[in-house]
Amino acid sequence: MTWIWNNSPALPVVLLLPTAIAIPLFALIERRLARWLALAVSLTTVGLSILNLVKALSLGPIHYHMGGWPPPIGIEYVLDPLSAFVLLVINTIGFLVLVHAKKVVDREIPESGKHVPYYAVAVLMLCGFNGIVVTGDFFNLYVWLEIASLSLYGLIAVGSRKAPVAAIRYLILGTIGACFYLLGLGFLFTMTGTLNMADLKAILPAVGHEPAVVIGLGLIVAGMGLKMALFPLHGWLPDSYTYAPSSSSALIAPIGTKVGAYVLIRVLFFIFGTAYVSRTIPVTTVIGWLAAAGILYGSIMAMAQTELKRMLAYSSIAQVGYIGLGIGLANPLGLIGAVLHLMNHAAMKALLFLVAGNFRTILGHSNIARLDGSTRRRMPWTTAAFAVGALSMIGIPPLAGFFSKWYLALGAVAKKQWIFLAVILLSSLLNAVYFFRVIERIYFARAESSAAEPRTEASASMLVPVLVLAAALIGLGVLNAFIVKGVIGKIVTSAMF
Amino acid sequence: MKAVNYAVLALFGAVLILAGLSLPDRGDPTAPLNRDKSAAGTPNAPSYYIRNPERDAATPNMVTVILADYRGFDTMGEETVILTAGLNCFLILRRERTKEKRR
Amino acid sequence: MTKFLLGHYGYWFVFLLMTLGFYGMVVKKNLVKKLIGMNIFQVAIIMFYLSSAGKWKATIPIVDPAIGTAGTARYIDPLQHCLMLTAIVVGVATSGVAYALLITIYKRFGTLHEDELIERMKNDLDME
Amino acid sequence: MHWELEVVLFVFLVGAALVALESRNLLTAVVSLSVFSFLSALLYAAMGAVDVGFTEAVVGGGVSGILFVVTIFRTSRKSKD
Amino acid sequence: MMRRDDDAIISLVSRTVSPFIMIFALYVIFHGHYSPGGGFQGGTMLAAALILVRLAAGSDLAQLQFPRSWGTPLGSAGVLIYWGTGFVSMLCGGNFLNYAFLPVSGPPPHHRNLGILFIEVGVGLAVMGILTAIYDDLLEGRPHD
Repeated sequence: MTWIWNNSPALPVVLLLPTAIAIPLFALIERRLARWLALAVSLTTVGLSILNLVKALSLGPIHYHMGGWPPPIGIEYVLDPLSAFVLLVINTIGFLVLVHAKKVVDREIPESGKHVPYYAVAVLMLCGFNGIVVTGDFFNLYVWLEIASLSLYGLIAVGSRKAPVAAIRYLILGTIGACFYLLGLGFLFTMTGTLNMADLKAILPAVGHEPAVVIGLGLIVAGMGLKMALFPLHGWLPDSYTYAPSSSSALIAPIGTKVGAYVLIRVLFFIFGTAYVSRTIPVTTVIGWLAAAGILYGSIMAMAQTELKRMLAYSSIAQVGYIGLGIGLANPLGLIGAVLHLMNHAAMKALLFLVAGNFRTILGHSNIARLDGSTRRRMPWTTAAFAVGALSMIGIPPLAGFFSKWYLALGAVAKKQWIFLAVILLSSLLNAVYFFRVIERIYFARAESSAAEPRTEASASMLVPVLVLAAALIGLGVLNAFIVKGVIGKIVTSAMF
Repeated sequence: MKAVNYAVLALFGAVLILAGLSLPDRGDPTAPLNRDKSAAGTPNAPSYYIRNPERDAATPNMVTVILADYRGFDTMGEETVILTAGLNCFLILRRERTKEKRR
Repeated sequence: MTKFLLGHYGYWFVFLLMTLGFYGMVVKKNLVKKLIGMNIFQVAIIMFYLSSAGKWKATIPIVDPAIGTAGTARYIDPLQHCLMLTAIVVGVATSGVAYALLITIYKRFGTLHEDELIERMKNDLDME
Repeated sequence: MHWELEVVLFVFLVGAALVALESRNLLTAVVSLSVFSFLSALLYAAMGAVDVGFTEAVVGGGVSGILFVVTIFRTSRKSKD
Repeated sequence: MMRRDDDAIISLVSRTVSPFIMIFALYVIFHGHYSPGGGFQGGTMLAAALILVRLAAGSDLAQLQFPRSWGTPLGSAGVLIYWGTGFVSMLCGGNFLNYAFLPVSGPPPHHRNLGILFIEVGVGLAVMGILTAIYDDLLEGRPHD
């Protein structure tokens, strides 16, 4: 027990990696073991992240030295409230999606020989994201970022016929992003001589005025903007989400973009400090305006789509914009909004993409125009969960989505940014328009065939994660004050305001 | 569209040149990289790496020691990257051989 | 002036190569050309790190008993070398996945030119 | 570090990169990319990074080039730009 | 590759050179402590030697030397060696990858020296296996069959 307690910061990564290797090897014995291994390890990481969150909240930041070398010399893992919180969000969503994945993978990946490496790559992706979140070293972050991105390309590419094209476009843009990150890191490293985050933070005041440092920060922000699909850099997102298998989209949409947002928050508010990024050089202002433009663009484009998954993809651009907006406000309320929305959007988008996966598996399509009352009668639980998710996206009060928007709006008021406030309100309206279009078709459109169709609800493995997420949206909304005070409040106080 | 691309390219080049002007001279032993202590007074990692590999690991090749010991976790990540690439090629390209034979 | 030129000429060449690679990635329409640009970009970044690591009148980072390890000015910084070894591997891995994707795309659509690819994707009947 | 050697190699590198990017025949482009990698390996060695130079020579000039050529053979050899 | 003409000289030279490349690769891996080189370079050279035979003699004949199905398992084994070295030191009370806690005799620098050797071997295996596997995967499903 004490062994687990001592090594808990490193254990998620350390356990995920050999499982990814073991999956193909054990699958030689029994094919079905692959999925069970993936489930077991991701459940373990959920447990470990809960332990880590408790530890980080009660003991303060925990430093774990890899190889026993102290920070400027070796690599350290840092668990502070922010990283522990994001770790828990990522692992929980990953576990729920993996539970759901079985039927979707069976249906949407035709060659059965690919199921085993699919699970292995999915576990590797989780491993990469865990590494990004916990590491306290810039170069180590780059390595895990590459692992996660490479796995994402593969997960997208096994989808429909057009998926490889989307994947290679993502690969090229993603590599540009990674190269920007590495180049910006090179500038920072040449100016300061350290790769450790805490060390860099201590050295920055001495060299912060140099153009090379400013441009290094700009390049890192641009690279991470590409990874999180901030507005003008979102080109890869719609196609990737649409053509990927539904389980991949449900993994990427909630987790992939959020990690980019996490790195931005970490770099801007925890290393460079708010005063530097909002007054010395106006990085956050630029991010805020781009995010506002992205919210409007994503919402308007989402209204024009007829395919559920593509609509959700454009909606993702808008929702990532909310996080960007919270970063752009650069005040405590805005940061609360951004971190809260990071969690809420992860849950909402996972739920909606899983529902899209259910539609595809049971109905064989996810075209909005072909959904109607018979869909509701055939799949009552799935459609109910969809309604909960959609209402939460719009921001109906008791549901989780309302509260992050509420804090963002409060932040905009505190900063006297009336345009941002207007953007938040307007986009809620647009959200309502495009989600009510779907809800209207499901609940109020008359079925084309009046014959009573048998109820063909999705099987338990597909239904339970959806229902859990729907319940979580309600629960997160109700417990919102508790989460904000207990967890996010500590995150905000540890940021440099 | 083409004009936008070239504009991005020009912007990128200009930004790089601007940054390059303020970089320290190459090969200067007093550059921030090469000092014993950083501006904040913390020990500077490269000079530690030069001084101590023989004492710590009985190995004269500094790069090997950094690669495998001081920053060994990076290298494990690197191996994982290669493994990911291999599994991805497996996932994308490989077809099942047993099935083909049966056909 | 001479000191500045001698201390910075490497950076200008490296930035030129970087811009060339970036040009290949954003302007060229053929996917293979984009990958070539990507390779050049990555090599240029590696060169950037290595040029910042060098020291005049210093030797390679392997402990030489004749010099000893007291003076750090006699050895080139080993840290960047180690980082760049990792970066090279990452580059190879990325290219490997990209090659696999290229082959799949060519098998399905018969072209690697981006405009033609978009055209053929539009005409593709698979509506998913 | 010897700046005379480095300048010569840099000039060759820019030339190889231009050929790789502008050639219409993709095989030429890929071979030129291998040349680029090999020259850069020489440059790394000239900068004192022997380990990196070694790796780049083996990877960039060897295996990566072979994989790229295989890809070219499996796809098409002509390019429009 | 595509259509292949059997050329005696190419076949002879590649078959003769390949073992020497392998020997040199092993030297590079095991001598990485004292000279430039190490697991990654050596592993890539091993892969290059295997790919050379595949290029010259054809993929089907080269199966006799290194079967296609070995690539990924060997690569996984390499990564497992690396991870195992770290994990054993973790089990013996140190942090992950802290070779000073490896259960071998001698003073700590000696432990670290040995730990570095283990992981270099792991890296070499991993790189060799996986690069060869990538080459085989790229050639899988040739256009003419």
